[in-house]
Amino acid sequence: MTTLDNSRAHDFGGHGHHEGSYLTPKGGFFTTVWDWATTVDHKKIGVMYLVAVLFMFFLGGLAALAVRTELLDPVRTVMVQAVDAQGKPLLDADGKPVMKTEIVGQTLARWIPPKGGEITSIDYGNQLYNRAFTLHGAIMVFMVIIPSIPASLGNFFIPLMLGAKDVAFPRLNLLSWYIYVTGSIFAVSSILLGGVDTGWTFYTPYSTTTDAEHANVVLMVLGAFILGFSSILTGLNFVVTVHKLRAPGMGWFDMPLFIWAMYSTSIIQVLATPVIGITLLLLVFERMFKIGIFDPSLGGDPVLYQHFFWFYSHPVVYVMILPAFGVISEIIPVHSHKKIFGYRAVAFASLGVALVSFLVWGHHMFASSGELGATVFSALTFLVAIPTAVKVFNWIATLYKGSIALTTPMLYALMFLFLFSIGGLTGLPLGALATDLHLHDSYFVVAHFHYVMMGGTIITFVAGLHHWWPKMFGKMYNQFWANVGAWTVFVGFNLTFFTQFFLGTQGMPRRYASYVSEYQTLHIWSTVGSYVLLLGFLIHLFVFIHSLVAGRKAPANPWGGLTLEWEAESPPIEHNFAHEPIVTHGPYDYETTVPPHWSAKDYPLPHLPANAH
Amino acid sequence: MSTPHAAAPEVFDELDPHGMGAYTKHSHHIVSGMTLKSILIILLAFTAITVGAAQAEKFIETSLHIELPRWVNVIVAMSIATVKASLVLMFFMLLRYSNPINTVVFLFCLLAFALFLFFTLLDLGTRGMINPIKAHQVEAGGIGGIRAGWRADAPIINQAPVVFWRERKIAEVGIDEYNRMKSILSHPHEGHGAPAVSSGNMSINRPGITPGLFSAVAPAAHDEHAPHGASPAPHGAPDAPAHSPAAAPASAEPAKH
Amino acid sequence: MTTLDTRSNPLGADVQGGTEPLWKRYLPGHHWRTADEEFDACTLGFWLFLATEVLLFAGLFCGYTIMRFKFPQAFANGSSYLDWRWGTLNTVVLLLSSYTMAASIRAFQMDRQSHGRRLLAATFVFGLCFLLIKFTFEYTPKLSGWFIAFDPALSHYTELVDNKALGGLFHHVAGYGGKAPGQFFSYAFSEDPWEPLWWSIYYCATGIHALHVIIGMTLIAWCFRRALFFKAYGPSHYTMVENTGLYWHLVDLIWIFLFPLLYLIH
Amino acid sequence: MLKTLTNNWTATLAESPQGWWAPGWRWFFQNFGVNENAKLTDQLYMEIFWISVGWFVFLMAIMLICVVKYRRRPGVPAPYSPSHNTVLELVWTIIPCFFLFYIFLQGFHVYVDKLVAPGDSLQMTLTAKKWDWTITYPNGAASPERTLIGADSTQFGGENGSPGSRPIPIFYMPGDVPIHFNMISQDVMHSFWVPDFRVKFDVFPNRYTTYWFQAKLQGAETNTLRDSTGKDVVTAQGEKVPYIDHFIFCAEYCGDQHSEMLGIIRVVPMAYYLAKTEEWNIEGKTPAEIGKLVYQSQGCSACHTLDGSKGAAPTWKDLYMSQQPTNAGSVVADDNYIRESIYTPQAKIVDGYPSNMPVYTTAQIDERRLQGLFAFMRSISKYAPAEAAPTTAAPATPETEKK
Repeated sequence: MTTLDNSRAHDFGGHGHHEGSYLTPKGGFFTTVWDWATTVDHKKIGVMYLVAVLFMFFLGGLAALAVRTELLDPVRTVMVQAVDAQGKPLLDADGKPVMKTEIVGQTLARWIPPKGGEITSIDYGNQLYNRAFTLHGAIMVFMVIIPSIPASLGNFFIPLMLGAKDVAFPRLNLLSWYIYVTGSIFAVSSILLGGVDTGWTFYTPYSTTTDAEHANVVLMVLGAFILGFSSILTGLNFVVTVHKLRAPGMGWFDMPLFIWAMYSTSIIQVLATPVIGITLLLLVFERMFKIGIFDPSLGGDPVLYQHFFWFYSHPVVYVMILPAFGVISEIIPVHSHKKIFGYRAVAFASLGVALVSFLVWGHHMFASSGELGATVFSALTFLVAIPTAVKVFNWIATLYKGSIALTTPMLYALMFLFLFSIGGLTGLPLGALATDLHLHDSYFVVAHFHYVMMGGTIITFVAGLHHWWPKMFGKMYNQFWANVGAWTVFVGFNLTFFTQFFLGTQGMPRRYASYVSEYQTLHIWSTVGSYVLLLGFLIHLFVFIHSLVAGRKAPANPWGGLTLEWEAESPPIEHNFAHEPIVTHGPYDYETTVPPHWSAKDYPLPHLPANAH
Repeated sequence: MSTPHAAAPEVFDELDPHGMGAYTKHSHHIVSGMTLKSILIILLAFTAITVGAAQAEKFIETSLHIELPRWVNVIVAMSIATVKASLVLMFFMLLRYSNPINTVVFLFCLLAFALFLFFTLLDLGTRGMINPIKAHQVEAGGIGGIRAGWRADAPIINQAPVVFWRERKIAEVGIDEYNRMKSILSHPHEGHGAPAVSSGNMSINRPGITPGLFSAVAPAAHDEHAPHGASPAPHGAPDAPAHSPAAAPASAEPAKH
Repeated sequence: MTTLDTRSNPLGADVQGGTEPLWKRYLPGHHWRTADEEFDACTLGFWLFLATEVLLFAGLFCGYTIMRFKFPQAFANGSSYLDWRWGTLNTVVLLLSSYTMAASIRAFQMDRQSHGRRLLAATFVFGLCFLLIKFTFEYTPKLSGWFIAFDPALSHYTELVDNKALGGLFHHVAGYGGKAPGQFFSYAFSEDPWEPLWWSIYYCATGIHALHVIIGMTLIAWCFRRALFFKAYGPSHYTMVENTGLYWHLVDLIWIFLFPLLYLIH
Repeated sequence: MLKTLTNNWTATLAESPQGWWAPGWRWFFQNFGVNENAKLTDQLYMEIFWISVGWFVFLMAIMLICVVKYRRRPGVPAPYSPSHNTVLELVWTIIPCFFLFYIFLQGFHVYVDKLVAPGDSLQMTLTAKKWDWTITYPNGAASPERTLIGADSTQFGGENGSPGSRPIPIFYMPGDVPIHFNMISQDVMHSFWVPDFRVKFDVFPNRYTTYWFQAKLQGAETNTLRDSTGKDVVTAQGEKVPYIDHFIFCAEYCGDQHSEMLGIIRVVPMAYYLAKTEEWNIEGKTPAEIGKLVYQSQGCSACHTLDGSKGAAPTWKDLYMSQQPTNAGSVVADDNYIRESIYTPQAKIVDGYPSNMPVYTTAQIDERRLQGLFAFMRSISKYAPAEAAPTTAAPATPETEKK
């Protein structure tokens, strides 16, 4: 196991060996707030990111519920008999009853009524719906999923797992948090000014012409632009940290797989995000000055915008999912006390996914691209399946002959395998050209990417949160209620999104405020599922709050992990480790190593066959 | 919270079997002054060469009337620029002397750029493989709503700005004065000659829908496959490439494939 | 970019620390083992940042390629309004500034403080020249038709000068202005309907490049100030001036490609 | 609710046209492939589906078995097992490649079929605009027929039909004949999707895209066409008209009424189709009849009502020659003003209405159709001269001259 060799390691803490946890307040309320606001400690910044991301998740979730609620009932105009003030039917000159139209449905419009109070056209309700789904998409993509695991868990645990005191550029790290907040404020202010109805993809020429007299779209686009900087700086920071700040003795293949995944993620962030930067900048110019690069009336090409957009936004799909792979690669070995199967395959699969992610963006455009482009992109798209499948096989093989504890994180990891397998396999008909031309922009796509983005990333984010919660806050949580929450989320999730596969194959287009009534049954099931999902997340929220308020103190290594963060105290001290850790075993050597802070009595080592290596 | 600590003890190199600090010794390379000066002179020379090459090409085309392929200009200019950029990268930006990982970073960024350009061109450049109509930029496609100028209250024109402003100028100063101004404004070093504009050839471009799309119910010449005797498809493709305005007048000529 | 430099307050240190130049008293961040490792990490981080800058311009280059592919004539026409002589002069100015920047780093590496500062100042002045040429001789006449009196191009248009301002310092040429991007375009003598697109690309590319020149000059000014007041850079610590140099060279690098693409096509 | 579920999904297990391996058919697709390509697409989908189910069940079974069999027992260590096996890893890397390659090839094969129209296709033009489709038939006619889903549609939804907020166009298409559209958009991007044909292609404002299909009529399960009173439509030969309806959806988000941008492809026999298109041909019609056809077929009816009720745009009842307050002062709605409102609609906006009238070009509404519109509007306006003389153009008033 890791040795803490006082005689050889240099004085890592710098001063005093008795510093408190990073959570210890530095004084009164204002001093503490100021301390947090100006901190360069990666742990505090990670926690600040966590809070910010969870707040945005709440906002985006509200928008999602609004979307689902609106879809309970298809909007329709019905003819009804007009009545006078006394409720008597109005008759025309011929004595026939006067008919008038009435709009049925449009829940959102009833919640947020228009200025006059009466809903006179379907446009108003549709506009609300369009704003709700744009809000949901933009917030969830740019402000929740992209920064969720990297910026919160990554910030907190990358230095800890590497045995470093901090990330490479701590002040840049703080700056990127402030940039994130600034970008989010831009986005939220665009909502307060009336919302944006472009969809999160901002496709031109719709996005350059809608709401022409308002600044909302520009604000939202600038918000996404600014958030890009945050993403770039975080990625840059992590790449340098991984290169330069590994603990003594930690070679590239001694790194935990979470680090590998974060490293791949960061490479994508650095290489892809600038392109969305210039794209969104050109979009802002387009809106403000009509420069015409994406505007067909001046000779520009809207499909060029799609290429620009997806060159970033497809790789960013892997920015979202790769960290999840990393978290799963941590949780499964730790909770089954088993060395990960095929360490190098998993590590290289991360890099492989990062590389291939730059080759396949065109599969978002099969309905709009040319024949050759579509064919080449379709062929390349199937390449993504290989490293991803390899990872899933490796995780399942890791379970073989393990010692599996169904803790909340592990339960979530298994759920991830279930959901992500569905998400991945439903990608196949979307990658195949013929079926995609049917399924493109339908609810099938919606279901597919929710299985990957939410079933993959958000579920894993919650899993990682449960996995590292004791380390982050030094408190245990109620496992029973956490498991109840997990199952509720699982049921709600599948109810919400599995139905949407059928909606999609049957022909329900996405981004429809209303629909033909044949689809209503499945929509109702889906909406009910989303409420169950809400319930599940509320349970988790209460479990976490209960844990913070009344949870029992967490041991330093509750699950028996071998990676370096489990060497630290729970919660870690300000400089992470009292002494610089020196790595003498691999991150998953469960056959040969007693986990730190565990006694050999509690953790009998298995008998090794002679040919084991 | 920063605290000074003793300089790193040598023992760390021992503890670092993977050679993390191995290349720090390369970091502080001082380039010789002679090298810097030589590189500067070479760069200036290449600048002269690239300008000279462009002038030579122009001379060949305008004076000798030899039509060079369009790519010659680009290839020559880009090759020289690449050489210049490599020199700057290697010697001014010290890639030659610094940690090789920096070079790797830069190469990966170039790779991403190359992929971006390649696939975008691959798609946008090969639209017409099956049906040639899909390859064309619609002559005057668009969503309308272009204003004449930047003011919010400027009138909306359903024309290309180029045409609108030309017509307006002619209306303002008259065609003779327009042609006189044009001949002065296009002075010799600015390449293209200035063909006089005749007042009859003005409306070349209307945003909106392609002329000929609906109006041209051409005679049933090329549509013998139609299963019934109806007149043929009014799918007049703008046959002329959009970038040659002279070849694409507004009058709806019957489209020919 | 705070992480590029020392953490300590230079002013305070100077007051307390006596006459020792700042670079000798520099200590690496608490999480670094040695100053060399920190320097190496900063350089790597900055190269990653430069990669993002290159890819930012990649979007513009890609847009340029597609549009030139689609509308070669508009680009040829548009480019013919640019004077290659100003472009060449600006290229030379930027190359010279790159040289002075590299030489300045060399001077600081050898602890030749005043020499290094002079070269930094020269770089700044070259950057200023670049911007002045760009704005005075290129942007302003094309956008508004106002020429500065000693602009050699003015001699071609003497017939059309219809207005003078500031005691004859500026001359207005009728019909010359209006070569603006997209909807701003109002030049009446264009020959290709897609010429506004060329100007969009031109102004986006050179404008964003000019923005980078301004950012680079700000960094250089900051380095100069620190070098002047605190002697912040010397043989063992010159991270910030090194990275500012990298940034400046990148600005040069982008221009090396922009120049032939914009000025030398026909 | 279950009733609506089963209403249109008449397929049963025994009827599954794809054979025993497509038992859940009606859950996946509302109806059977209506042509060869749709069948191939469905077949590919079902192949991928079963491949996926196979892998999924296999993986989940292993996972569950492991979770149960190797659950943690206190004091018992996880037994040793090798942590990598090159042969196994190579095998599970390579085997999926075969599946993936097969799926790609099949997808490509069927895709080419969707792209390449037969040479003898019937050529039509499809125009998309916010939020309407227009299809121009080979003889220049456009379909004026529209239906309010839910009000009088026999096939869709009955009382529950929706969106139904405004009438959607019906396009009569001959069955069993390949039909080829050149598609173009007038404003933003749209996407033409007929789920029953299993194809969608985007419609751009700056370049043409194409779409082709061949809808089956002979041998398919058809309905019989009825008029609005519920009586069977009979042709000149006294035959009833069989038809099949297919929904058109816009699949590319395009704004407020994106979800109302629907249409119906009504597949009818060739003879009936020819009769219909001849009926809508403007040749041999009076100006007012032409105007009415234009009103119905060019999407005017989406916003302009004829009965005086307030729509998204001024009603045409009593509009002609009336005084209209606009943002450019009060104007008389004479020929000049109407012409301007059609070709440059943003010039003057009537107070109280949004500026969302699409731009029409002389190519879409030529002079003849324009005169027809004047005549039609004149016929429903009380301000029009009683004799309704077919003048060519009213003299320009000072107000209309002002821009």
